[in-house]
Amino acid sequence: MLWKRQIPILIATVVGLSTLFGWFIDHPTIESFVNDDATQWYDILASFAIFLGALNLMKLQGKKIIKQQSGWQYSIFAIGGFFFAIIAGFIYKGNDAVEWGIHVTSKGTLFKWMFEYMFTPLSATMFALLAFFVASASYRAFRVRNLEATLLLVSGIIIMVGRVPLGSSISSWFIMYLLVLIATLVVNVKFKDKKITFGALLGGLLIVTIWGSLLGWPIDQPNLFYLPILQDWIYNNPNVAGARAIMIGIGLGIFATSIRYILGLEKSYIGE
Amino acid sequence: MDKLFDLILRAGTVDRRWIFLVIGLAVLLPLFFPLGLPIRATIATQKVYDAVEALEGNSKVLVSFEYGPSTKPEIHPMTVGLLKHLFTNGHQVYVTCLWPDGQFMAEEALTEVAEEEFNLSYGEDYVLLGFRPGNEAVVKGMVSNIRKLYTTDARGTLVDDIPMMKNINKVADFDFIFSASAGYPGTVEWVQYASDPTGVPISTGTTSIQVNDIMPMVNSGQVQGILAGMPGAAEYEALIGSPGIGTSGMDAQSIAHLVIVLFIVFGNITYFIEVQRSKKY
Amino acid sequence: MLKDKEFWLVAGGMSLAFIIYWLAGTPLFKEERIVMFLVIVIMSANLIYYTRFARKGGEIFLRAIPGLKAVEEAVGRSTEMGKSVLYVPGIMDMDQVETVAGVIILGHVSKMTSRYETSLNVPVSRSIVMKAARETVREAYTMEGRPDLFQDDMVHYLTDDQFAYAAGVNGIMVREKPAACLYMGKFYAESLILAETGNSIGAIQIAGTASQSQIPFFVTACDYTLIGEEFFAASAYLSQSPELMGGLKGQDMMKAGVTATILLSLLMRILFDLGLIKWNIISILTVQ
Amino acid sequence: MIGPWIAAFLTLAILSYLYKDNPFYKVAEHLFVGISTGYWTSMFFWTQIQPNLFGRLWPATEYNSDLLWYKFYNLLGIFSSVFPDGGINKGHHMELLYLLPFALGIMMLLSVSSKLSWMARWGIAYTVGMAAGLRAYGFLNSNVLGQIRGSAFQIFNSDLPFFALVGESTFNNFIILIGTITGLMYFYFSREHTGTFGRLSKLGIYFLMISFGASFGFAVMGRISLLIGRFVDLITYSGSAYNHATLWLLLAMILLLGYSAFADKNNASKDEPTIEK
Repeated sequence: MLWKRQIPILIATVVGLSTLFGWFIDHPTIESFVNDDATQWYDILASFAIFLGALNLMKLQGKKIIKQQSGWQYSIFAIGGFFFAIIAGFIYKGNDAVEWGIHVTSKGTLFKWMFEYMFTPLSATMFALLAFFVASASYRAFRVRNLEATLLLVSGIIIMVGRVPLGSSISSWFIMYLLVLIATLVVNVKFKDKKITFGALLGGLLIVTIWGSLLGWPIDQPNLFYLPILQDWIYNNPNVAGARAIMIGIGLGIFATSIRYILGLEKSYIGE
Repeated sequence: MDKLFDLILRAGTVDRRWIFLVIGLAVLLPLFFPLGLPIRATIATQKVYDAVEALEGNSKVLVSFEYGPSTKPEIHPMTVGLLKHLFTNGHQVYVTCLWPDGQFMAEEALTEVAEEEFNLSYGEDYVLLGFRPGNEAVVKGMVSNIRKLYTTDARGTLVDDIPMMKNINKVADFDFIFSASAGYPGTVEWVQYASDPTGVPISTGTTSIQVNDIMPMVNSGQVQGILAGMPGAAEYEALIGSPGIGTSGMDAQSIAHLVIVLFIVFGNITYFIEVQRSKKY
Repeated sequence: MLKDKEFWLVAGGMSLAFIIYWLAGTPLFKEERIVMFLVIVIMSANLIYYTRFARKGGEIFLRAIPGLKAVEEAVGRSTEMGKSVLYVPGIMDMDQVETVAGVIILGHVSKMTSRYETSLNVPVSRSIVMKAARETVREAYTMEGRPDLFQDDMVHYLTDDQFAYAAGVNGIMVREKPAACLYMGKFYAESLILAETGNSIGAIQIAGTASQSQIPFFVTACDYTLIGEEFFAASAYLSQSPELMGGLKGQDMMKAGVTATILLSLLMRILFDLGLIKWNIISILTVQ
Repeated sequence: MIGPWIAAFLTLAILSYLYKDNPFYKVAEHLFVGISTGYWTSMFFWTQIQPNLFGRLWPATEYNSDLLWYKFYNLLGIFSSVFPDGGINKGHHMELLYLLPFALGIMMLLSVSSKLSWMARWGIAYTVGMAAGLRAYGFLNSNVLGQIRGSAFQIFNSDLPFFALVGESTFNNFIILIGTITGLMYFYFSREHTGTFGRLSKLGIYFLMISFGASFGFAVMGRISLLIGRFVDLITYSGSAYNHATLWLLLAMILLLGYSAFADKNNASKDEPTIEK
């Protein structure tokens, strides 16, 4: 039990305390441990661990093939792909001018070829799928259900349109006319009286038109209704406020959680 | 009227694959049939341009490539545009990479701009120092001593034999830093460990999603402006008067955004009708 | 946990040691970081105080978090439908506090699945997380008295690569059609790929993350989302152990302290700008 | 020449997922999982274990073939690619302290046997402890203290206008202040959100939502740019220099998928009894 329980908890506490208070100690060895070595050790540890993962993946995919579970044919591609990458990484460089070690980042090697024609298209396309998902998610989820959802929607749309060239071609007067229409719609729903609705519409249109002709319809005036400027304001103010609240919350959450780990109050990560 | 509403409702429950198709076309078609929408620079982009313009002739500029192929469409047009601007103004460019695949991106951009377009000589006008592993430790190392970290450049030449590396020993010897960043390690590390302590001005170009993280630093003046995603690149291309991939992508970008907004509006109309109907019954 | 007397002895001893160290001229101490040091000490002390307060039976009220109630419902629904529960502990390694929190919440979820005899599927993206998650799930099943239901392969490794992992999890979702998908940990761009696919198969989705840029996607695509700090509070809520809940109270006091500090520093700044005091609060808030 | 064909095929295969889960996607997905595991295994080995661990244990700068330590190294020389003659030259000095992470790494590997699975716990404990110590300080400093400082703005600053859409202004600063404080209130756990407190925390939620909307808008922008990039590549590969790879592959996939959809339809009508509603 000592090896399995007490020592791991001791390691977590000692390492945690020394990295936490190492920040305050003005001593080259401790400084370099906190700044570089601590994370470097972790990197090395993780590099060893990935072999475990690879083994686990091969075991599961191999089992699928042997037992001929449904879709086992595809597992051949997983295993084949893995061994291809291992060969390119450890056995066959494909370019003798390059030394082992830097072959993973150099031109003309098999590893680079694999990176360029297999790894890159796969990951870039997977990434690009997001363009489609982002569209379907916004279609489905951006509904004016309540004030919260409406704020999300409105600020999203203003940023989306205001950031691109299209947005800077939209006159602020167009936006004002649009607002008059929306306001009319709201008035209609609220009062359910055709006369009031019509009056509101007419009044709004008149005000905007007179105002516009007085100013000579400049595209970016009044700038409150010019999307590129409005998006900039939203972005730099209400957005910063919300983001800051979340940031502080996260900061406190991480701090409190970390202290719990260091003090050994929470130790289920090693199966307690 | 009810029939129209029915039709809209039916269209509202459409399979999401139709949405995918429309988005795909909205992006694809403008690439073949460009509209040429005018591009207007935002303040943040203008700041980057002004910062580069403010450099004296023959300045030494450090450009760091911290992105890979998956974010290439967003960042690559920026680095190409920036390199063009720097070479036009006659500055010397030093390229480093904090990401392993950043080196491939750097090779590509330098071949395109420095070799093919400007016909510059390697080692005198520009140098590719290459990738070193270690994330922020690399940045810290460069601040204290570049030569310890880089004994050779990416092409295997000894750094001591490179003419333009004379008098370059640490980050403070540069006049300007530009970080083309798609995540960690990236702009934040350059600001924290290089620009803030040494006072060398820094500008950045990032993916759209990262703008949120960097913007506070731009506001506080730690970073001289920011190129935000592909639109940022297009604005920069417009400022230097050399339209490239960024500009040609902007029509597709605008149309796609418009289509998404239309989808949202349409979705809300169906929602509105549904709510009204459920109230009636 | 120490008894009261021992606790005060230890605390007093440490304070005394620090005072002596301070009087000795603080050798090797980075004095420019003293503000951070004091903040850490005060905040930790506050956490410890409330933890002890709760342990001694102090009453602590906690508001309901809808997303957490939904976790049990989601597991229950999977049981009714005879389908599995998919748990994704993020794509980062154990060196991120979010991942550790995700693994701990997995412990609670796996207790529920063992009770309901529902199958659990945990694909992971890092080998160390695989090891830790496996130990946690094994322990949970053992504690619930169902070690027979536990299999090593419940927690399995896919790949370290972000998008390959997303592709793999996508495949699992569309082929196994889990009834509940839980995403708890640190996420990046793949968040929406997962959440949209989960939505397309009609699963109940509950997400929890502190990755600021990904919260909006989860909010729009999932049924419930634990936002930022709520996510870290989740393990305390689920465990129902008084110590951890006391910690939450401590966290709230820290938030109150932060709010007070913001207001106070505003006031100090006004006084400074008006020339009424000579000392600028900003000077101590600037930490290297 | 085969490279662009493979790239175009894999791109289309992943995109075909948008239509539905299909054999092309399954092939690409499994291949991706396999290749990426191998890719990162190699990458980690050559950028971490070899240079940063072995490079510190047996650095070339302190090479001395008489030392027992390097004699042992020479034995490892049968793997000459990893352990080249004369020590490893990665710019490190000898740091035997790195035997500790080496040992933790070996224990991690040994834990594959179920009897020794507890051995992984040491490495896990190290990782968690290190993360907790480093992050507790980092987040408290930048997320909490840094943001408090950002909120303590100057109210009496004669340079600032009271209201301005572009740039800083007193009004904007107040918006940020109110948003931050009410936003924080939303995260209070030990208080019921009712009454004035509830109303304030509700205001906080509104700020959070605006922030989420803004992030979402930016994300849309970034994701669309990436799709543009993918399409530009596909268009390149459809050129005559690549034998119109994209077009041929697209045609072949559409035919195959169309055929399988057609076959599915026929099967379905045979197997399932008709249900009238």
